[in-house]
Amino acid sequence: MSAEYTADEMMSVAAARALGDGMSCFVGIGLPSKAANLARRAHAPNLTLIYESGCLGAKPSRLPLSIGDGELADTADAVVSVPEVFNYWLQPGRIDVGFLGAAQLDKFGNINTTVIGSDYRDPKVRLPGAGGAPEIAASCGEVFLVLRQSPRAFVEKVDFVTSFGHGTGRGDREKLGLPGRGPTLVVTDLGLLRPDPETAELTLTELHPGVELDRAIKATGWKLKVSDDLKTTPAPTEQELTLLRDLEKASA
Amino acid sequence: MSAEYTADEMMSVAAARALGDGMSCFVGIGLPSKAANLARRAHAPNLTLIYESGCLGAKPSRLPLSIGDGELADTADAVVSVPEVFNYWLQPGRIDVGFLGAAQLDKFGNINTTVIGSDYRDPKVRLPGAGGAPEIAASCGEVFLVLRQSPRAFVEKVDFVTSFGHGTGRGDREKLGLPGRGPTLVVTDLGLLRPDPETAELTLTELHPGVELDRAIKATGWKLKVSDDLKTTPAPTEQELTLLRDLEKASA
Amino acid sequence: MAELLSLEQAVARLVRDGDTVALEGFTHLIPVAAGQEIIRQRRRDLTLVRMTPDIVYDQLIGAGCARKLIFSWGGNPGVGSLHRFRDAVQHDWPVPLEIEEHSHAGMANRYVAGASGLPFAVLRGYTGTDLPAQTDTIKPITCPFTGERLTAVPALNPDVTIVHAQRADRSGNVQMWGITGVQKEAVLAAKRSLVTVEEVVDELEPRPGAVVLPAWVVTAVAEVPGGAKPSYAAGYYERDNAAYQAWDEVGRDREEFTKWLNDLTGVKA
Amino acid sequence: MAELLSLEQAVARLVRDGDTVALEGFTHLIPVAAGQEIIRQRRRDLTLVRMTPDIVYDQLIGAGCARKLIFSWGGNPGVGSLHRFRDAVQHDWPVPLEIEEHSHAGMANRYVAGASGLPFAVLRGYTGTDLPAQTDTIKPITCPFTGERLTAVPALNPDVTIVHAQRADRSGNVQMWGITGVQKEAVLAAKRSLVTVEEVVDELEPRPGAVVLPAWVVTAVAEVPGGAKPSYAAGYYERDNAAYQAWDEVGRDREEFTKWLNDLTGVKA
Repeated sequence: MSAEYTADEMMSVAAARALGDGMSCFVGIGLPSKAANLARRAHAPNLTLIYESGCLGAKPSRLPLSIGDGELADTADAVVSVPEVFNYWLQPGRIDVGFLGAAQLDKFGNINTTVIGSDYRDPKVRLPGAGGAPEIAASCGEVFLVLRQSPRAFVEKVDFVTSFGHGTGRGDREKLGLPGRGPTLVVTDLGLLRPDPETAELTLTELHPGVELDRAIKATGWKLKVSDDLKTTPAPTEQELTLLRDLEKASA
Repeated sequence: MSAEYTADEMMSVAAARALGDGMSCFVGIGLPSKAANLARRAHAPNLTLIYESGCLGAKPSRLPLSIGDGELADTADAVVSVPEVFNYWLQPGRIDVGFLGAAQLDKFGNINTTVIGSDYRDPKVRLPGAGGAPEIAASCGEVFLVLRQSPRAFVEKVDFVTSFGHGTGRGDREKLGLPGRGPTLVVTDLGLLRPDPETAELTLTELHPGVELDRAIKATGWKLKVSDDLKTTPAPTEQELTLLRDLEKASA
Repeated sequence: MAELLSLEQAVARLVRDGDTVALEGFTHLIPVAAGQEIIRQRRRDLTLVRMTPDIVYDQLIGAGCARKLIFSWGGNPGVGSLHRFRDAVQHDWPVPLEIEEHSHAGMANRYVAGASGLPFAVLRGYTGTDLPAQTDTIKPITCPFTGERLTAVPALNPDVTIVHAQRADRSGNVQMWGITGVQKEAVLAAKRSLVTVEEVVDELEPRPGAVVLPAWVVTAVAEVPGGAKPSYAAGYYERDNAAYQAWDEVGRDREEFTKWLNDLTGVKA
Repeated sequence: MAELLSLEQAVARLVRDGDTVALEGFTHLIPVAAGQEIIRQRRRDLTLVRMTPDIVYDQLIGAGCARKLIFSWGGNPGVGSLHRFRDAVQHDWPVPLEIEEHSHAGMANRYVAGASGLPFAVLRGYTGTDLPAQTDTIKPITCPFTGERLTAVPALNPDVTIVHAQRADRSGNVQMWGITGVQKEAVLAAKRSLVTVEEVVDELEPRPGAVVLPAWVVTAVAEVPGGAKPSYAAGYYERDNAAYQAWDEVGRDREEFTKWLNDLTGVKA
């Protein structure tokens, strides 16, 4: 029997599990950073974390509050300039996984963090913008996304393509000459989605324990495809929960 | 009455005098480095020396043996990478003077350090090559050259333009869009040459004390023009000689 | 050689109405005091440049100093949106704000080109995104050797760049360490530059990870202890996270913001 | 992750006949021992790359390891010419040597492009010189924003880069300091890389001016104390100027050189 846990905790644990030991990971702030740091503590001590502030191999003892937290610099193997981190480290495709959040995501894994609304010049909501994401999504070996699932966030088509996922389907990345494989996994508070091998449409492959399929369908703004082989995510172990909560406590 | 001195000492002293206090100077190794370091000791304590090995503001206590001498790094304000020294520091035209030597120099101040002989693929003599000189000659505010005068070194037309001086005459630099003013002074063991204001042809403007004009003419491989207002270089002062000899002694 | 000035003098001399001004800092060492001095001196029609405009840019925008923002990520880091920025973009308050939007990789390379004396930089960027359709300063370029298509962005050469550093010596040589972002490039790319520092010292002791800007590429240095607060200065003070949280409340409301602004500028309500 | 190997193993595994090999170092930290191991293992048809080929390149060329040299300045620093290099260029001895000649600025930018995953780099370079007429890898490029003409050079991506550093830890993280030249770029540009180090230590203590290459971008590390001699390794030993002088005599004469080579490779004359 496992301990009690929240949907957000399940999300962080599931996201952390996706990161294998020895990988290098370009880490976005917020949920991706939490998951990546949990992974490093739980099962991937040799996970190399790279932050866009220039910190290579950061080993923070608490969750960084921002992408440029001093803790990242103090614990890094090397701190390089921001131009260097993008040009020498991200761009050549050295990094295995880009781990990103998103404000809006569509069924082909395209990401919007720019504007809500159809008119860029007169948006309904102005979001922060691209940051490092377009090139992270382009150049990393693959991309993992982590965000809470809701019809507002999971839309048929994003209002603005800030970062390219799979475009309008399988093959678009190759046509554009994008080196990385793009989004291969989306971790939410309800389950996991992966691009269909043939169409690249995001498909529900796992539900978290206790989540009804119908809830995941309703939380998706497109007609969600469900894998024939739908599985249930293993619940967080006590060890995972302890590590996650310790990490959050150390960061409060 | 001044002390005795050699022609080489006169050359170094005359070259050093050309560098004003507060200037920044991109320093070639050998004679230019000796002159620049003498200037910093003699009359230009705030002369900023930049070496292509990445040493900015080097203040060596002895003459560096090479462009990458450890003494340069140890005494520099900052040591940067070689790409940075060329891209961030030289290329934008931040540096007042480029101080170079040459194997072969022609009457328009073009420099050859590549091959002697007319066939690049089958040279009479293979020289070391360009190094940093082409871009130093292009981007510094002006260029000073220092080399011993002889008909072999001072030729009508260089066999190979490694670094562009004034091309075929005044106006060529502007046509090519070269930002710096190019060679404005050539210091030799016999005297000083400067480009004619109208034609840019190198013209003898000063003779060192005791040097016969005829000797300078014979040591030049083209029909040397002589300034109507030919002057005599002031002999090295005792202070200059002492500083120069101390510097050489400290470097032996 | 850098001149040592007070912050007030330095901003008065270096920042002019209509200038393109970059106040750079990547979470760490943000030149907040200098930004607020620009507000106090009521500069107008600035084109503000920064990769990560945060609360001091929200303040500059809310105070009506800017007519344009060139940026790649605008937010209150760890908190949420910049409400004054949003209000300017969405409702032209207090004045319209034109935007020129890039990615971090694009902005970083624009500064690199600026620092390098080149008119443009080349990167693998923006591919497949909607940014090039909205931003004129993103163009394709073809490799003359392989024929491959890449992206070009033009150099950024601000009229003034302002950064904050830990130390300078009395000659104006500047030393910063920790996360130093794109500050060196932003200073080298600018026509004029101001560095505010925690302290002026007799000698800059070499330190691991230190970046040194020689005095001859810095226009002015101003000693402004705490000049990066509420951001942090490694070796001096920590980030004041509560202040970032608190800004959300102030920035969210025009009236609250106006009160804050009047306090800053000494105007009585 | 970098593997810790002996120099012999590392060269045997990483350097293959016909490879493009860069042994970089800018006066300081020149990987001389690794170059001589390549001679001992009798590699052939190498394309050697280096900004400043010096005596170890003279040795590699004289030993017949190279069919091509890509470079910007070839000399015995502070002494004079490289006689084996000259003999190969001028008289095809012991084998013909093709050359591809650049300036330092061009070479440095070629490594930068290689390290950045770009096919080319842009610079203000070579203008008015005779180099573009002799070197195919220098081409004009036009700024898409200003129309200005600049110069493009293609990326350098060696099959193997070899550099020498002061230290590595047991995981293969590498630390070097002092003049570090273009070594980081040369390693990042390469498909495989070998770093010889003065010593392997338990922990890399942060140091002023240190450049760190994380283990995950280094293929192999070999502990080779003195591996940069007769060049110097800051913190370990000084440059042996007499050895550079002495090389002039050895390199000047085919017979003298052949004796030296037989000594190195253990062949009896």
